[in-house]
Amino acid sequence: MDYKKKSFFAPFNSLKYLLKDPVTIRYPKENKKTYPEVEGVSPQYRGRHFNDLEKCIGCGTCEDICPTGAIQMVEFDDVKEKNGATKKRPVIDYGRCCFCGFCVDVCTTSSLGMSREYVNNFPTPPEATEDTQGEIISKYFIIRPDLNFSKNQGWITDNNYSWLELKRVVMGIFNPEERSNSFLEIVKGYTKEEAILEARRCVACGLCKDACPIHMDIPEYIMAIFNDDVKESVKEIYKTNPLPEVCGRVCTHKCESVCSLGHRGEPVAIRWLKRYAVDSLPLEEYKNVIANKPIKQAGKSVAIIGGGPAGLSAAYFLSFMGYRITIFEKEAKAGGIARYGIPAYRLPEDALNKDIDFIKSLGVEIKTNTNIDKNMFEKIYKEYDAIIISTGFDLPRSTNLSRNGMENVVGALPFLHDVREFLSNKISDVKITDNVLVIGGGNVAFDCSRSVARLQKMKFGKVKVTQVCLETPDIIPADKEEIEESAEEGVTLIYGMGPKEIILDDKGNIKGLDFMKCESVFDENMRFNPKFNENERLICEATMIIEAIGQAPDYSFIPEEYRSKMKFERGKIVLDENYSTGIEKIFAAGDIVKGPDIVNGIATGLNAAKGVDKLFN
Amino acid sequence: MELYSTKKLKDEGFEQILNFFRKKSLWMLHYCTGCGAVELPPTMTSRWDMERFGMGPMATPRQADLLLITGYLSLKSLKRVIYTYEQMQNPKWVIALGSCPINGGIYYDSYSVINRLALYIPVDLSIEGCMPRPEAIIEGFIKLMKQIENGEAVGYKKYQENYKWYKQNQDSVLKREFPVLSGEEK
Amino acid sequence: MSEILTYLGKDEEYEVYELFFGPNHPGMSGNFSYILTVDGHTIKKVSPDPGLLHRGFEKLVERRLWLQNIALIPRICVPEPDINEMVYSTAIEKLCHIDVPLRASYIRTIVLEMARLSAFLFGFGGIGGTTGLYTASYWSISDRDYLLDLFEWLTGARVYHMYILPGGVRRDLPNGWTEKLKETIDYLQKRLNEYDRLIYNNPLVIKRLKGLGKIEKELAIEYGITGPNLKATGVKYDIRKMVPYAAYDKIDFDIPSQNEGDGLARAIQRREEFQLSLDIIRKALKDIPDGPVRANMPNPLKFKVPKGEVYVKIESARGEHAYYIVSDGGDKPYRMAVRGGSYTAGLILAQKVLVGCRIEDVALWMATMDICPPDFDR
Amino acid sequence: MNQKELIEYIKNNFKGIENIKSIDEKQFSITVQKERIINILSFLKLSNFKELALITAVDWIKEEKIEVVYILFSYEYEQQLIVKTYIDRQEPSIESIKNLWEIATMYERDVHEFFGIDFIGNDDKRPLILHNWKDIPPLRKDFDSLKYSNTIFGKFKKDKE
Amino acid sequence: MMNNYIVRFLIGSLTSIILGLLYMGIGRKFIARIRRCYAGPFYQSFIDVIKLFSKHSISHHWIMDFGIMMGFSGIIATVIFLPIGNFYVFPDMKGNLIIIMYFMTIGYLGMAMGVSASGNPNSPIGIGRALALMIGYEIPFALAVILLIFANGSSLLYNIIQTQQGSIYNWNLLKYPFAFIGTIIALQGMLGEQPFDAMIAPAEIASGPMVELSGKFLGFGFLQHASQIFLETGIITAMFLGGGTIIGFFTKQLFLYLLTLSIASVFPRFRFEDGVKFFWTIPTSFVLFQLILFLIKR
Repeated sequence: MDYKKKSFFAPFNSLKYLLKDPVTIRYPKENKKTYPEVEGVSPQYRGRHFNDLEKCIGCGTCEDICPTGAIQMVEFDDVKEKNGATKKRPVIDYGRCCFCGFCVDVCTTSSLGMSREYVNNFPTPPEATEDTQGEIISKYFIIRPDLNFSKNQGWITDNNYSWLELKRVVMGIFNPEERSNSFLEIVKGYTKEEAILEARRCVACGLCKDACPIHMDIPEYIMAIFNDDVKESVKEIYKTNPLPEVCGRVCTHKCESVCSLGHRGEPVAIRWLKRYAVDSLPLEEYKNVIANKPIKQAGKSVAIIGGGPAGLSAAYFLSFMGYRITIFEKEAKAGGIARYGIPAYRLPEDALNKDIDFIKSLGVEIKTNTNIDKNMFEKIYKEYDAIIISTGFDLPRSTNLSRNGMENVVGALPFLHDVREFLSNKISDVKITDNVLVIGGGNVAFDCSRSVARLQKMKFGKVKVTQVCLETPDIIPADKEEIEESAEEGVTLIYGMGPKEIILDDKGNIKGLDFMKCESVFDENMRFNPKFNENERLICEATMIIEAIGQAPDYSFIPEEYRSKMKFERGKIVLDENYSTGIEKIFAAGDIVKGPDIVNGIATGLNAAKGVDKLFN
Repeated sequence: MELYSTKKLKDEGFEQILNFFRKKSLWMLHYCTGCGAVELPPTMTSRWDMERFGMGPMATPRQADLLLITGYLSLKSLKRVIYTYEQMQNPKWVIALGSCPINGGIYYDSYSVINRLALYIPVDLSIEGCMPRPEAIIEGFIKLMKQIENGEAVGYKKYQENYKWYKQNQDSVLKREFPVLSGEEK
Repeated sequence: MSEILTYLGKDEEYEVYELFFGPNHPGMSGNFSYILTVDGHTIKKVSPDPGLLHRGFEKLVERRLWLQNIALIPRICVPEPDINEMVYSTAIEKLCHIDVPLRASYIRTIVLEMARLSAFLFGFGGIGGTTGLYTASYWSISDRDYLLDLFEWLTGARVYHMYILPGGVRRDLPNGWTEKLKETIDYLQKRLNEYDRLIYNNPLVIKRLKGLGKIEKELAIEYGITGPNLKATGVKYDIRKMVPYAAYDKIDFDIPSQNEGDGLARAIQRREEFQLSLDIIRKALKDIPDGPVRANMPNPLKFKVPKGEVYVKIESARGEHAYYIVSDGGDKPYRMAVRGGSYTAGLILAQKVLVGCRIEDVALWMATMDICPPDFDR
Repeated sequence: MNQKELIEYIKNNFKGIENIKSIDEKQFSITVQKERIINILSFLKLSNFKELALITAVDWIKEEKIEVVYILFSYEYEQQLIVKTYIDRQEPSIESIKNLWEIATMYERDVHEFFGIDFIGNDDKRPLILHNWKDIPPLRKDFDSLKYSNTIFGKFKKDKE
Repeated sequence: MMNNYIVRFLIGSLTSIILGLLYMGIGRKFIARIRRCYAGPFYQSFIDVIKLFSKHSISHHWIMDFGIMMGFSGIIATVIFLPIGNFYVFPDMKGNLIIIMYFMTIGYLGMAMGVSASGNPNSPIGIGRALALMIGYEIPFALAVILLIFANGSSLLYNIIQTQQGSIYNWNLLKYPFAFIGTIIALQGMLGEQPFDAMIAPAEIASGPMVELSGKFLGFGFLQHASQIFLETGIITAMFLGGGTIIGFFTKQLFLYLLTLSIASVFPRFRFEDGVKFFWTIPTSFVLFQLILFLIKR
């Protein structure tokens, strides 16, 4: 029908609708049936919110993205306390919400969603008076979404539609063959673009800040990296962390385990970002970045026994409080467990030296190769105004198998100590055989087995290391990456076996070790006493054994009359709230106080420094 | 400031019977004040057909008895809405559509959109939604009819009782001699 | 005696009076008012009084992050919100050099064409409402509802979809959606014949529309009239063809145009563009590729657009809808200027064309020019 | 003729152009001194840049300058052209192009209301969009609209800044 | 009791009001079907009237009260001359066409006086259009009346109805078809339906004369429009369709009303002077043609 022709009778054709039934949907009785499997509104309609209060971690990302400021994070006490989550939950003001669904798309734990409910009207009550008129109406529409609409789900976001960048930026890493025949650092670190891309993923929710023992302001320095301002980011890091190079490589990253992005994808690589920030700034630049701290000249002098991470961090913080600090270190160089406990492929020399050199440049005097004995301790006690003991756990525990100290059974720490010496060619060679057995399941055990693998590759050209641990795969204390990377480097791992006794060959040197099945590692109230069952046995041939089953503290240098006054609890010193040992002028920090990892060492160093400062003013 | 009288404002007796007829034939004023007006034509026309409830658009405020504030209200149109509201005859009702009249909606930080309609004219029913859909509007109308029937839709009586308070709010927004930010508070 | 008569006629002030074609006028589409100085029925002078829908978008945009603005800008123009999202996303993609996956471009084309169809259906309703043919507006607005059902299914909301984002679109097509779209397109094709008989063959409509607000080609270009109103005067220029965006360069279509330039030509031009949109959707549905629907974009809280400025325009039902966006490299837009399609038509052309028309022609002229008051007030 | 020839043609036919920058193959921008704005616009209108799409302004508060932007379009070359000039921020004033394009009156009145730019020659200074406005022009960068909205509308609850 | 004039008057006017409102209700549902939707219940108009009377209303001037009352009573005055089926309010008057023609214009004049006192610029424009349109449709209607008076020799509706009794073939509709078509178009104008409702056009002059009518004035306007529907369709059924019994009379009225509504729902509005020009050309030429035919035959 040509639509340009004028015709008088054409409009009457529309009277045919008198006979057809109308298209009206009589709403309260009928409902819309356009969608295949659902009646009424569409299957992915953006209606009123629902929120799973258990799954939600109160990270506040929805509050940041809301274009109308409708979402407020409010503290609730009927919410269950959970590790790595705040008690805040989103409260939505429907007098502001524009139903855009951005909060659902950006939700880090996909606990927030939008239902297909749309009806919500509010008749103003007749008795609404003057000052409550506006308030009553808008207060009715402020609702904390919970699960009552979740049965009628509408707009939900799964991982491929989420607005968060869930995949980590892949960091350059040497492939197994390359890395296993040298002690070079296995991880190449971020380039500038990669770091910015990785920093871009952080939603600045602040959960990591509460989880970190030293409460580093992580969102701040990641934002600085994103704004390509490395100076600002290093300034932010040094506010709370004196050893960023070390932490940047070997920290047990409690922050990443609690990162909100980790719930749906991979958490932000906070440790590698810290490492990138500190690596890309030369040592000389540190001066003008951090020097602006006030130096109060208290004139007091503090002695720190033990130059490990805890000692160094206490020295760093005390130097800013204007104390004269001297550190007594029994080894040739400061660094403690960081230097001699952790192999070079995870923490290279220059990184550690950079941190220590900066602390030295703050005026801290480090006396190396000075082993403290009882009367030295007496002299120091009189000479200095305060003493901080941070000697750490450096005596290796040993199973009582090697009856008379056979020469091929070695403790973990001395072995790693010799490896570190050999690498900085202080000593000519490390005693290694072609078939080595490592006992233990912690990070230290894996360090030993991977170091052995490298040495064997260098010496014999082939790797033959077996590692035996008591624990089963799910409760093994080492990190996940350690287990994967060591498997790639040729270390065979056997779970759930306890050592029984060494087998000697006729000439008296070691031929193998006899193992028995370990039923359970911890007893009912979680204390460590393994139970074995004799009749299940396993024989492994090896010509050398390294025991990496834990370390013990060495308090021999403390004179008897002080040691009696201190309280010990399972090898650790018990301290009061400002970290003093009960004896006037003596404080303690590091592994001997709390926690196996380095970041706890730094935390205890900081608190010890505060304790000292409080003592004097 | 005891501007607000606490007289009992509920409808009783004969008015209750008239309310039965008033509820069945609500005439809506054909004035689209904001963006919510895009959802009114579908409600009026044949897909959702609000004429089944006896409601139809009326051209002038004199004839209408239901004023729909559809969405945000800028200052200039607030002045026209107040004129329109005062031209309408009692009993008259106001429905606030969408989230903007409730607490500012997406324009909460705009310099020309009011945040709370209830300060300037009495609101009988607020319907939530960033543009409520026709079904939500019809649910709102049914709720208003129930409200009129049991005599609680008394916005217009509240306006008469507390005229000074409303006039003071309106003047504080419309008649300003002094700049808001730099000048001193009038 | 004659002095009295001449006395009355002499003073121009008694003869004419002001009629507020005010904001609360049923013939007015949207919240806007003309102050007409009227002599009897013919209009002597028109002075527009916009600003009733002013929300200060250009100020609000500067206070929100780049991606938060996606929730704000569709509210600029109500009958066709998708063009705002498209212009904003294209501007960001141009500044950041993001390339959009092909499937997303096709989906964007389909969504834009569906928005155009619902705007034209609103246009039929407008013509029906102002001339008194209420059956046409009842039909067209309820037919538009079927399109809104499809939008609701795809994007989750009826009118403000917030569906087109920088980098692509927010969700993929739900399964069963394309069949439902084909079904609705065929239904609308059948309905178009009904509208032809009811509106375009109707002698009274033709009488009311002929010669209403006639503009020539040069005047239209001079006054910045664009879109269907310009094509009705004979200039064969369509932004989808000249500056192709989304997937328009992969779909071949030819642009209809009239040459009288009066109300009837504009109405017929809109009807032919309605038919054109139906064909474009069918073609786009036929060869839509598979693949991702959104390029991977940074998380919205840390999204920065490099420094620069760009003017992006697309073809809306009311003409050239465009943004001029300036970014200073920060995470919030520095300046955004909105050029609505009917800004010059509603404010300036009205003062020139409506003089001499009658009172009842004002509402009808606004319906044929598809004046949308939020374009002036922003 | 395509964009490069057009740029060449403009460069050697018109002096006083600060810089010409091509944004993409269909769009390029010209920056000109404030005094030469009328000459360049009339020159461009003659070389068939007939359509004036938009007049607007950008407030560069850090450099203490306001940038006035004229956006033209030519149907023959299908090229979008952004002409920009910088004027002082304290007393911004520029000649009006009322007689070049009829629609410039309304655009200039709009920009005057939102930026406070005095267009010499366009004496229509009545308020167009804002109602009873006593403050500084709203689109200036130093005008805070949330504070304004809280003082004048937010009687009960003050929104976080 | 039946011949007591007050009771007969009440019967006559009440049936016109109630049936007028009923026709409006059915008319709404009829138009709704064309628009593919269901309108409200058929008794919706009654509820509207009761609600309107329950509202508060403003009178701008006492002339406005007087004018509206005059408009309404003018229409009621005409209805009582109308034969409702075979019941006559004044049995000896027998429905005189000339009186009916004269009284019909009083309704509009009353409305015009009342509304122009209301001070809103839109209402004088509306009334100007209404009166001009009245001139428009009066001419073909008057010609049709003259034709029938000549044909039946008497201006009493009773005689006109008598001539049309018996079978359907001697209805005036079949005797003078063109006059019927002209009158139907005139009826469209009298009822103020779509092609000619420029006077109460909401989109142009905000429902013209009824701009300032609120509350009970609008109620009276409603009642006036309802009884006007009853009146005009009644006159045309009496003139052309042979009045018939009570039920037959009402159904013919309803049929005529729905016929005008179907024309109304598919045509837009004339500009009002085109409407008047249209009236003077098309329907008048139909009736004149019929008149000429009649004169030739005689």
